[in-house]
Amino acid sequence: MKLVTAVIRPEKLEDVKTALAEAGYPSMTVTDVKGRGKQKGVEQTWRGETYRVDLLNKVKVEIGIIDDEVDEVLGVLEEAASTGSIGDGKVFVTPVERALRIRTGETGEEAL
Amino acid sequence: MKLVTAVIRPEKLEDVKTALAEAGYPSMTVTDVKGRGKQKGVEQTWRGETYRVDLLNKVKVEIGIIDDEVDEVLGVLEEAASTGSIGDGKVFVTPVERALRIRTGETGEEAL
Amino acid sequence: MKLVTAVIRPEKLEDVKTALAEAGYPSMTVTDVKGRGKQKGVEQTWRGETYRVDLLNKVKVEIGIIDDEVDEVLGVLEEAASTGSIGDGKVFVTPVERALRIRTGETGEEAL
Amino acid sequence: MVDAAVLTEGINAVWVLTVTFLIFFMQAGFAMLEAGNVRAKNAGNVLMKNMMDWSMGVLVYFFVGLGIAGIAAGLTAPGGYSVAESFSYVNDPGAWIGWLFGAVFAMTAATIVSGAVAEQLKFRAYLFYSVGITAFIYPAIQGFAWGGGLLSGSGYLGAAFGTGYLDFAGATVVHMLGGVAGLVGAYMVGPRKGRYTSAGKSIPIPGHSVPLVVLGTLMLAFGWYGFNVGTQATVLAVEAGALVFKGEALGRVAINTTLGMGAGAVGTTAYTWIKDKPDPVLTANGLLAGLVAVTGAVPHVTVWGGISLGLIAGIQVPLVYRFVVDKMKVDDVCGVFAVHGSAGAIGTLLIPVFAVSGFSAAQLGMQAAGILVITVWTVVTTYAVFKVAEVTVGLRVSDAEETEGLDKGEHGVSAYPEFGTEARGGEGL
Amino acid sequence: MVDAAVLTEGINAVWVLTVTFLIFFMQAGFAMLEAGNVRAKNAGNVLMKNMMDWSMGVLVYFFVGLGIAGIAAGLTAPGGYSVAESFSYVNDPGAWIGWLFGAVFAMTAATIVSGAVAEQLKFRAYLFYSVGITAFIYPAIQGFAWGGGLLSGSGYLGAAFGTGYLDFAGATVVHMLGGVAGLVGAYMVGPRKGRYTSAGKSIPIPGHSVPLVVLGTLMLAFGWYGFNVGTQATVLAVEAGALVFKGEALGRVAINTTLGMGAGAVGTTAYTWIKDKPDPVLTANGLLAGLVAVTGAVPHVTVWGGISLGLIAGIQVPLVYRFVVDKMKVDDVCGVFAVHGSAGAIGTLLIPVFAVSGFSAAQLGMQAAGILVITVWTVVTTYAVFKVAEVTVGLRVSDAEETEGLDKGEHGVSAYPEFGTEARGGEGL
Amino acid sequence: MVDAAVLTEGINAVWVLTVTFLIFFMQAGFAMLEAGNVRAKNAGNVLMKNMMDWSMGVLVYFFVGLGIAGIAAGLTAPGGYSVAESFSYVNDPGAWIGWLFGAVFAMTAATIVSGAVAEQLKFRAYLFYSVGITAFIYPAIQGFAWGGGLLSGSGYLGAAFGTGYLDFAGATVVHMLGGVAGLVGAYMVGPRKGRYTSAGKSIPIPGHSVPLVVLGTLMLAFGWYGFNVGTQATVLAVEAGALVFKGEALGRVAINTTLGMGAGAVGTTAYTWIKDKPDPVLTANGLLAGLVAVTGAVPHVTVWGGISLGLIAGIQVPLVYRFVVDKMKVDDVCGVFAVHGSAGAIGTLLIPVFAVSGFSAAQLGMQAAGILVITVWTVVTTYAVFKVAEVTVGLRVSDAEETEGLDKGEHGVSAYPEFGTEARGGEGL
Ligand SMILES: Nc1ncnc2c1ncn2[C@@H]1O[C@H](COP(=O)(O)OP(=O)(O)O)[C@@H](O)[C@H]1O
Ligand SMILES: Nc1ncnc2c1ncn2[C@@H]1O[C@H](COP(=O)(O)OP(=O)(O)O)[C@@H](O)[C@H]1O
Ligand SMILES: Nc1ncnc2c1ncn2[C@@H]1O[C@H](COP(=O)(O)OP(=O)(O)O)[C@@H](O)[C@H]1O
Repeated sequence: MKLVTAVIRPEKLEDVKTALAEAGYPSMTVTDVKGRGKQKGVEQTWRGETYRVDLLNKVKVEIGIIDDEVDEVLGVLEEAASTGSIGDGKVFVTPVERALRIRTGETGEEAL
Repeated sequence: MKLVTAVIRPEKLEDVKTALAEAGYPSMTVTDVKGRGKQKGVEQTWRGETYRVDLLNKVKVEIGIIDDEVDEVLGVLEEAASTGSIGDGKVFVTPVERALRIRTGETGEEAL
Repeated sequence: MKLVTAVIRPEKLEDVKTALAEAGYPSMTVTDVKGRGKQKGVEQTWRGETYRVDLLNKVKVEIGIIDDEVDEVLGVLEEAASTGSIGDGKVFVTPVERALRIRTGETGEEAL
Repeated sequence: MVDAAVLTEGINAVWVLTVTFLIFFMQAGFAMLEAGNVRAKNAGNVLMKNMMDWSMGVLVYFFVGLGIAGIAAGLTAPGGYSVAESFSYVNDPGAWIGWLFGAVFAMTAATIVSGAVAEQLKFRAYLFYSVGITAFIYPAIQGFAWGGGLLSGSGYLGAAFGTGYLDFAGATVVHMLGGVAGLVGAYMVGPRKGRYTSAGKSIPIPGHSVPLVVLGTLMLAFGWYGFNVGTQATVLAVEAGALVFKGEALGRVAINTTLGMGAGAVGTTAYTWIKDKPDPVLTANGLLAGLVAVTGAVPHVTVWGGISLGLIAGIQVPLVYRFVVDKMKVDDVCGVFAVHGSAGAIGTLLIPVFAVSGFSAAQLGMQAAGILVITVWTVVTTYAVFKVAEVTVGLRVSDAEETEGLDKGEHGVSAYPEFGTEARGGEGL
Repeated sequence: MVDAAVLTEGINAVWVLTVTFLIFFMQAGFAMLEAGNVRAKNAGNVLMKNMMDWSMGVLVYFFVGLGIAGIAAGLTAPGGYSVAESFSYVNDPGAWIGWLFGAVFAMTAATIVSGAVAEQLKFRAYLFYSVGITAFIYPAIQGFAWGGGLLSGSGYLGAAFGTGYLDFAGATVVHMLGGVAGLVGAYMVGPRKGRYTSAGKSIPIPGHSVPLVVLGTLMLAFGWYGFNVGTQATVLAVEAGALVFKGEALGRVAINTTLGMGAGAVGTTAYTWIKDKPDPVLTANGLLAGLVAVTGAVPHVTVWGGISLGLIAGIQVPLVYRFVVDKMKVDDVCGVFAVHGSAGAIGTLLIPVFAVSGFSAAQLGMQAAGILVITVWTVVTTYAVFKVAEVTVGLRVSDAEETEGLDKGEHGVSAYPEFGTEARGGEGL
Repeated sequence: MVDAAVLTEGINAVWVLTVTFLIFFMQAGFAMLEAGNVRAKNAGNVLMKNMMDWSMGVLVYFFVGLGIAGIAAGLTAPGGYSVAESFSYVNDPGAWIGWLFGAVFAMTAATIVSGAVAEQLKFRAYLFYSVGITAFIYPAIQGFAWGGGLLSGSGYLGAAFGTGYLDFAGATVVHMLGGVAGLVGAYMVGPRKGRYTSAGKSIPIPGHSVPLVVLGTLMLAFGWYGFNVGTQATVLAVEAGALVFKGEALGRVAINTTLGMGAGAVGTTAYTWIKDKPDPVLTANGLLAGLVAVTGAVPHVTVWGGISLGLIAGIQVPLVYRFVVDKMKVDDVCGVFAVHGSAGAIGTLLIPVFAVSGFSAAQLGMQAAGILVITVWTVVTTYAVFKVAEVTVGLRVSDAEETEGLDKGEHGVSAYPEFGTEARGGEGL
């Protein structure tokens, strides 16, 4: 099993949710995060003084899947989350050794 | 070492905290998240118009432990976080290769 | 590739950001979290009644890097995030099997 | 020709209308104060309760309330009553400014209750009680104290003591009544989940916004100037055919209101600081308790009296609040008993002690009797009304609904759709 | 010697100034109401719009607006006009209290519009329209209805019907005008992104704070007492040489304002509860709609009339709002058409039906005609002004800016720099 | 018989009380404005400061302040003083309306200071200063300018210039004094951590809520009508035995207040828009600066003067604010010097330039002299009082407490227990 962690633009969340659900991956966990990468932040003002906000709003989407599904999910993410402009985000795939569905006690791949 | 990541109901956090502490695992990191799985969201209204909130509030609890403790922690989580109704959440166990306690510089299992 | 996850004091974020950037690791994802470890919470009041807040504000910093960079990053974190007092936080290093830069479709180490 | 009677009517009407508007604004103050005192998941519900006790209340008070006041007065004083006369205001435009001035006091009493029972009382049970208090519970006391009934000099009880009950602007008639009703309501609906450990130790449940608490408090203080100074409704009068300006009376109510308020906040702050740290929520409560305490007393007491009442009221807030919570085990969400109930009782009882006209034992007796009457009446009627609500519509939302929040359960909304613990969706996170 | 005329002038001035200040406070109420109704990312923008329509508006109304009202009146009634006379207030200190009383009504009309077009209209297009409505669109109607112009008894249309148009404090002259202008504006700028699915189904976009919505609503209700009761500007009058107190007239406007407001909230709550759950945002809207509906009618109708108008207005809010959104496909962000537009029209049209003086068909005809004139005028001029804005500065912010929020795009700020969806930096997270 | 003197007393009292209540409401406005301008972690502290400067202040001003004003006046004008007479109001109910009217001005001066030193000044040091300003610093200036002292026509300095100092409602006596005191306080307590880089570059520290900033601003503007128009306390007067209506004077103060406010906001918006983007926080500040600038001038200047003063005040806000921050390196948290200090000085200095009565060099000299006296007095006494606080209780919270927030350190609370950066616990997340 794998955990796919995608950091995307907040305004792309709706598209990503839809695309994943259509591809058969409705389950996910979503977190508001802030980040920086190539994209270097924006300027904001307070009482006319400018300051740099160097951590931008992003959304982290985590999807627990079985090993065979990784390629498909990455494809969906790349397609749905991309704008082609700087700041589109990253995806990391990490191994999951065990999974558990709390309600039923199911473990392993059935738990996903 | 392992990182146990549990996505649970917000109202179960208190029980989970207590149960883990009693079982000897007081340390944890908690994040407000939203998620969907089998549970399909709820309806809300604004000025009488209905809309669907399809990401529900959940809480993510992360617990760094040594390998031998995984079974016990999973057992505690299953016990404390379960209501038997849809939406109880998931647990993922991922491998941790290194750990560091920032205050002391301890690494490895002592750091947990 | 590795994902370095550091849970630090909120007031240390600025130092950590600066130190990582100077060491060549500007990219990161940041999340507001709450946690407890050795540090046991604080007391607060509402209408004069005291209650215990046992989850303290922390900040989680995630940095995706290649394998060779782990030592350096851990060193920077230990240096920049430490105050020597209880509550300084933890770092966990987990393996990353695949990475993807959404904008370009680059995968692997180039994606970081 | 300038007729002095017409003239004073006109000027006093300008004044009464102006202060009536200020008193109305207290509805907004209570709404903000109570919203800040509850968790975000119940903020919409408490705001809804505040809007509806006013909106339903004015209709009820127009069709029933003020008439009941007249009947209650007539029943408890020699002379008797006439239903037709008691309700004559309904068709008499000349009585409508007065009706509105009465209505804003009635709605203040009603709206205090919502603060005590926020976060678990069913919306329909609240509305039911709200009708009860504006139709009947408050009007009866209004008639007893201010309408020439039981407690007035000519009422059966007042006559027995040889003096009428003194409560100028409603420290007990309005505020203590509301505070006691809130206490009874909070007792009956029971504490919020998690408010006490199984061992009975109290764990506070913080509200979600100190700024809203302070905003509501200061809005209330603003409206309170209308409440207290406005009750000195006579700016100019015609006495022995000559126009008389009531400047000293106005000055006294204005200064006692101001210094009582100040002393209330100072009292609470000083007490809590000696014990621990000065606390903004408690200080806000103390400021209001100071106002409540002098509300009945403003024209009757010296400035030293006004300051003393304020100080006492401020100091008793933390003490009485903890007594209610720890000893009585009643979960009074916004602390309305300490702020409106006990503060109103103490301030009104002590009027003879600080009176400009000197101490009078008979008056002290009458004050105690009056407070007793109002308390007993409020406890009994409130208990009865909530009991009826309990057996018909039920008092308390389900456990699941309480956990989830009344905003979702009762209204299907979220007070802060984008923030904090609330889920978002639809148009994006 | 006490000269009765001087005396009444003085007393009435105290009253008029007091209520003028209350009406000014409605600016704050609208600002909060609208801020609560939009997403956090657009809150700063809508607050800015609210501050600027007042600030620019008073300058425009001083140099242009009130003069245009005089000219508009003169043009549409026998007798003609004089530019010099129409603008004579500019140099006449004796006219300035009156000017200010006029200005707060004009700015109310103007500020309603911002609620309809929040979240996507460019700031400069809004300012442009704001100048248009305060310089010209509103003043013309003011002149027609209240300045002795077209709709008054002596105006061409009023003379034709043999009776003047009745709209006491501006249910249509101020509120419906603002509501219709908002509707036209919302139509022209188009719905917010995501407000409709590609299939045309509407998806609500929740605002960010119910407490701000309710705060704004109750602040408005407070100011409304100034608006309605204050328009009964004559407290004392000299009639046949004798001083006369206008207590009945004041009482009627005060009670109809109160009961209409209450009935509005009750109407909405009852209707929505029957359909589904009682909703705080809708109830707040209903309370305001009740106020709007009686605004034109307060001195003319019975209390039963006041209550009926409030109830009808409350019930129509959810119906009309959904009609606008679902059938007309206009994304009226704060629902200003249902609250100010249709409620104002209905309340004003029905005055003759509930009139104290009995029903008059001629009056009903005149009411319909007046509403028509105001509606057509507002639609045409608003369309024209927004059209000019469209071809010059453009109406709508870019897609990217709308996504990011107007606060960042138009003002470079974040309304809540530390909270929620906002990025922080600089001095730490 | 209607006695004209009694009559005018009565009517003027209604007016004065009404505006006094409005001015009191500015306390709520300042509380919200300042709370919005600080980070969430310090919001409870700044609200507490605002509640306490009022609550303690009224007690201090009653027992000490107003008496000191009388003595200060007597000391600086021929005729001398009497302590007994200066304090006679304490036992004179007929003087209490006047006392309250004085108190709300004193508390306004006091409360301005908290905005400059929010986020790092110790609570007890603030209370200490607050006593100083209400007991002594402000009363002395009040006596100099308005009590027949130094700056008045009969005072030593006024006599030297042959004319009294003109500051109608306190642009300098109240606002500039508060603004200068805030500047001195901010200088002494030092900048917040992180406000300047080690190289001395300024980094803004955004407050936590633009809606609270705008709410506070508009509440202040509402109260300001009381402040300015209310100071024209005479609605009716008896002149040569005849009743006279002061409508022109009232009209002038009302219109200059309105247009000055509008021009202030327009000035700031225009200037900042030319430079960059129009900014809601700056526009709110500009609106207030416009009000401050005309506060001393409203009855004395033409409408063109009122507009000009507002415009100048609005434009100088961003310039002076940046000068304070960048050149003087003083971290004036809410920008009170630019809004209250420099705006007040400019507006008052320029009165003779825009005077209805035409330019007078002597008056200009007197204005400059008065501003100088007030500034020097305020700087010296404020410095002294804060110095005493520094060596006794200390001025600044510890570094750790500043990082954690004053809410936790000073009060043990969290302003938003459920939101944002705050930890939750106890009853669940
Ligand atoms: N190496 C990394 N480790 C952790 N998070 C990262 C890393 N690189 C990027 N991110 C996350 O992805 C977001 C977008 O990254 P960015 O580099 O700006 O995108 P792109 O390179 O595709 O333009 C960042 O804001 C950050 O949250
Ligand atoms: N495959 C998954 N990947 C990531 N998160 C998941 C996954 N499945 C469930 N979750 C998380 O767990 C929460 C509860 O899941 P749900 O399926 O509704 O529970 P259950 O199946 O036990 O009723 C979801 O809201 C989501 O946050
Ligand atoms: N075993 C663990 N699993 C998950 N998170 C942990 C663990 N231990 C510590 N943390 C996180 O690190 C934070 C600081 O830990 P703490 O033990 O107080 O620091 P220290 O031991 O260095 O004083 C905690 O608040 C929690 O968020």
